[in-house]
Amino acid sequence: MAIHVHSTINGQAAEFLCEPDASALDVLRDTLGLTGSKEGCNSGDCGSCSVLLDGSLVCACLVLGAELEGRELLTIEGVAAGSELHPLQQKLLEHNALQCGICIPGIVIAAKALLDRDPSPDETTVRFALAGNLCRCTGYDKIIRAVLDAAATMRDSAGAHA
Amino acid sequence: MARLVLLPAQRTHTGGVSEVDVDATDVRSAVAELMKRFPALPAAEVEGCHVAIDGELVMDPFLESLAPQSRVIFVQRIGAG
Amino acid sequence: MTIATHIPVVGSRPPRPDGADKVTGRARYGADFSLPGMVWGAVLRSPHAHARILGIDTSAARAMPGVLAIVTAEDMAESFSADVAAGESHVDMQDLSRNVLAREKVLYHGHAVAAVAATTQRLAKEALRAIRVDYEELPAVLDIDAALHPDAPVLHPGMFTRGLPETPSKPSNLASRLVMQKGDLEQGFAESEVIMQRTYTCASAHQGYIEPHACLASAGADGQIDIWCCTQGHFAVRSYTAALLGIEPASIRVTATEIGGGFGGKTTVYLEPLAVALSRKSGRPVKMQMSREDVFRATGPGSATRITVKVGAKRDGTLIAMDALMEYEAGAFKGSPAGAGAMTIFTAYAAPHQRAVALDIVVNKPKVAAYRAPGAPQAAHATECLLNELAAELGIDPLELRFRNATRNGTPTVYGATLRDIGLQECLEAARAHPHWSAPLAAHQGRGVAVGFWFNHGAQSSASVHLVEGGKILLQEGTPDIGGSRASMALMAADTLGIPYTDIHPMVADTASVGYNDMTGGSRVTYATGYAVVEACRDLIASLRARAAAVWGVDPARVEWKDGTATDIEDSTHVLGLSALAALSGRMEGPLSGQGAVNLKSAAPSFSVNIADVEVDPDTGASKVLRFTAIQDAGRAIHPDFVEGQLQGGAVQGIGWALNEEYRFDAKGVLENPGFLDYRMPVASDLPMIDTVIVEVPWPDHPFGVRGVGETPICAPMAAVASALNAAAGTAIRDLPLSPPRVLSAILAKG
Amino acid sequence: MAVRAYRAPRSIPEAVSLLASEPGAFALSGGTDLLVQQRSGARDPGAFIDLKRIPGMLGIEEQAACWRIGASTPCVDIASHAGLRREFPGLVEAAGLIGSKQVQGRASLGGNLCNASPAADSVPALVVNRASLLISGPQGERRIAAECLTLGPGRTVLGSGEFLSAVEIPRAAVRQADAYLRFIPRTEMDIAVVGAAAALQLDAEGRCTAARIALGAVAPTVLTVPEADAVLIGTHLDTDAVAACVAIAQSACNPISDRRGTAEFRRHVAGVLLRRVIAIAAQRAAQGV
Repeated sequence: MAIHVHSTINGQAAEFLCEPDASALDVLRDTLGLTGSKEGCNSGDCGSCSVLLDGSLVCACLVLGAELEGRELLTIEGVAAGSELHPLQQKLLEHNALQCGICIPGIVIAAKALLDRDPSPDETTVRFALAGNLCRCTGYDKIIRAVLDAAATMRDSAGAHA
Repeated sequence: MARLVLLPAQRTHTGGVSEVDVDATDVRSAVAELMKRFPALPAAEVEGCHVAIDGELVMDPFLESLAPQSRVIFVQRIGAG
Repeated sequence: MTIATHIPVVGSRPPRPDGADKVTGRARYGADFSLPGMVWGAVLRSPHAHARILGIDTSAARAMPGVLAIVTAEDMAESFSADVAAGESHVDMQDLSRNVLAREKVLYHGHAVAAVAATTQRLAKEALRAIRVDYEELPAVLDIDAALHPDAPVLHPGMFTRGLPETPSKPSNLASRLVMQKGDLEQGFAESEVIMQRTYTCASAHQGYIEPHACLASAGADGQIDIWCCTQGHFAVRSYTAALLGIEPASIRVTATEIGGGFGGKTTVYLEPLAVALSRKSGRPVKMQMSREDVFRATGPGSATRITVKVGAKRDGTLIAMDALMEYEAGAFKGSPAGAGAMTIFTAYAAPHQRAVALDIVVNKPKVAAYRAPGAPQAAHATECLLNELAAELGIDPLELRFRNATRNGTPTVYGATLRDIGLQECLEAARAHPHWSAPLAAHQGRGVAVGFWFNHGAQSSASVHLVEGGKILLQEGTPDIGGSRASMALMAADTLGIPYTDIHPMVADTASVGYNDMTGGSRVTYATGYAVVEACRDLIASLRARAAAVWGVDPARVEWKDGTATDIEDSTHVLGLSALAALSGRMEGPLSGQGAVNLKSAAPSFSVNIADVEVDPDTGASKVLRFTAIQDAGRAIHPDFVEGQLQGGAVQGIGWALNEEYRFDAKGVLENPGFLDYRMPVASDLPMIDTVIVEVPWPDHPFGVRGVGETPICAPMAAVASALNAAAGTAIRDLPLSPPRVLSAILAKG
Repeated sequence: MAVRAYRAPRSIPEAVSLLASEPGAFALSGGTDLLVQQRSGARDPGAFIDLKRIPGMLGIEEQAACWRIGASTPCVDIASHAGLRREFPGLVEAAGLIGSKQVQGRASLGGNLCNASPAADSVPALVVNRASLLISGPQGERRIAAECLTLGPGRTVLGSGEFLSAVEIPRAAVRQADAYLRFIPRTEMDIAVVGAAAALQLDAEGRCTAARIALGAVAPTVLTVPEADAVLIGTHLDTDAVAACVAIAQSACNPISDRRGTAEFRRHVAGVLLRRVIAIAAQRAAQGV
């Protein structure tokens, strides 16, 4: 039987019905039309559906829609402030760190989760923080550089505002 | 006379003949001459091929001209990813 | 043709035009499209690797409420005219039809048998369980030796080996035998002072694109059909779907969605004909998407191979004779890239006596699909590893061995063509000059070097440019952008028109909105589609000059197009820019556009040199790539970031194939690792940065000197990594992948 | 069976009652194994009973005699807990090895234990630290040793209506320390091919006074080898003593060959990892960690 769920998605109240075994990813993509989170595996192994659940990095495919009751979710659609890109998004663009781009929504979210708690990661830290996000096109090189560059930019801008 | 060098799959239908001299000024007429010479040779074994004309690889040849001493080597199509 | 000398825009690294959509989640990929009234399709797959289909009973499924349509092989077209020549590939429609839906037999575990459309995904899957299929199980043929055994079960009773002196009297699993030869092999080996022969194997590896296949099809009552799908070739989807279902191609409009990786694996069709058939039957738009498991079980991996190479050389390292027997698994239907492998295996070397024998072998596994330089990485693994073994045997530096034997312009290849304008020497020199080559190594570390080669492709592309009010350019092309090609197209257009990059708005148009284009494959997009874009821009410039001449009342020969502006060489007061000319359209001959259409029958061959450093833990067999340098001739790097990206991505795919990736089947032919957990592609923490060196030896037949770059990068890494690992571990493992258990047992075996 | 219900009880009695009454009820913690198994058909739940809204299921509590970790606490919280890391660095590292960062945002000790995989990363580390498990059920609460939970792959001693509510780890003594290592083909994202944990206590002279080792993925359940522990006691963990310990442990291994590794490989690497974890734990203990 369908379950009635109230949650907050990208800062907006969201209400939906879902089956007991529907994943949060199913709800986002098929019910709410938020297709920025991608299904690459449906088993938590590729990271393309990475979202922040109450600030914690998870795969939307491994969360039930029903579990979102009363919770806050941030998806890729909620990362940029209007037309102003997040520094991570900006740096991924500047480094041309994406080829097909399907992994990028998940990379942005996972990297954001990292920089939210560690503003000065080294290369190894970034690599392990993104180990749950498969990219088949880039060999990760430019993605890692973009994340390190974004971290530096965010530190500079935080310093400038301090 | 241009010389045609056949692929193994083509030789199956030419009684083992591997090289054929034809009087032709372009690939189309050379192939027509070849087919006339060997009626058992299926068109699909010829028309799907690339060729190397005097060393220059030409994909999907048709009207490319041949010199009197040209050497035309049939080349298997290449799949690509 | 002259190469442009003053190139202000090409060679710069601006962000891609479609980038913002891709970092914000707005870009729409294959599974991101929906339509009002849409229903869901699902596929019933074979539980057996080899079985005869005795009957399919769909009545119970059909009777379920919410089930709208079911299709089986009976719904496919009955017969096919001939092979459909679709650009670089040549497809047997009988086989393709049977791969999309099994007819007489199922030929691999996961082979599609029927498809259902229902109002929900859940219902569609339930309906699959209600379909009864009667199978007569047959013994499965699961490897090369089993397939070639004289008493082997035969997959295709109508398949007789091609390429033998006489057509055999009995069918077999050997689809074809191809022999290519130059020189006199016997004489070559007789002249050799050292002869070495080794056998190398590679496991089957999947392309591993992160986006599963997905499509949406909608058939109208008037027979018009729309398809949205993630594909490397939407024109090929049109051709194949039309042929398989007996529909006029012109009635089908295919939109290539953004594509989440392909690497060759999205050059064919799996779901699209099923979705169209279901939509025609149900009268509803039908959406289908594969699970990751479906992708692994039922879409093409690259071939598993066994390659025996024999080389003869002088003691000074001069190669005299090279011979290879190349056995490639095709999967369930003929068409492995054995031939292409044979055409690449010795191409980098000038040895006068060469032979390559290629066998295309069917087995009860998924039909292989193109995978990035199909057939070449396995071939390079064999030759390059053997040359490294030979170098060690002769006490010659392995790079020096390559210098001594590298092919040069004018040297004939084993397949009959003669190479010209190649950059192999330049790549080797870049390797020797690179600090990586001379960097010190510690204990348990080793270094490997290898050369890669791929032909690249040309073929058909068309493009249009339209001048938009305001003076900006809309650029329509028709090769799906899989790695940033819209940026390269915009750069070449901007350069040709003499306007800023950001004034070009490129798009990948659907099959009804731009002229025919062959697929995104064969590393042909920047080369051939780029050429078409340049032609389209030149066409537009001709119109612009004519308009300006008419406005000024002068001879068009006086009008020059420079820096995005028409100028009169005899009157400097005469100046008309794009925006002014656009504004005049309505009072002159109408809209301004340019068309470009090309069929490039040749392409620029490209070479690479890779250097890898690997460290091995001798206690566990674990290995780690410490450093990797990819050097490649790109002809001319239109957008160097994306060229580097190709080199880096190809390197890492090769590293994965070398170290951990493999298809593992059980004794019944069931894939044991159909997921990313156990099909182990490299993750970010497995890797170092991938250094790149772009060598630029321009290809004279392209306006910018472009060579394709996408495929060559995967050719050399497996050999470089394997040689490095064997050097580090003191082993001689010739089978890929070099997984830790295999490495450890080799270490323990040597004591 | 289709999943017909999702329930999120707010109390232990409510959860016990739902687990006992809902047909095919499965306790849901992080779901990182259960949801994947449900989709592949490996498990067939009729209802999900989500335990995470029950007070006490989430959180790490430092008590006088033990650390209490709510069974549904996500591994990311364990892996980043400074106090726990000081006392049980091996356990914390094990929790930080389970899957990706995304998976660690959901996966819990309760799930890792109750999934009953022989390869579970946290289990050897819990076992060497003599963790006990609090099980809630229709008869109230009972307590078992961590190594007593599983009967074999996918099977536990939990009865109808029972679920794991908390893990308690006795406080570490002075000069007691643990270590955990696993072998995987990549650096992340794999299931352990072999896992090895050790907990050691040294006296002021560096003599081993207490030792416990445990191995994962070399037997149907986590493998403890008291005879191997015993040969370390009273020694200075010299090469011979460790070699004797490793030899005994290796001969107790009963691994299988599968897609992740061969039996011979597992047995060999179990010895390698065991040597390494003993060295790491000894060094930590000597430093008074």
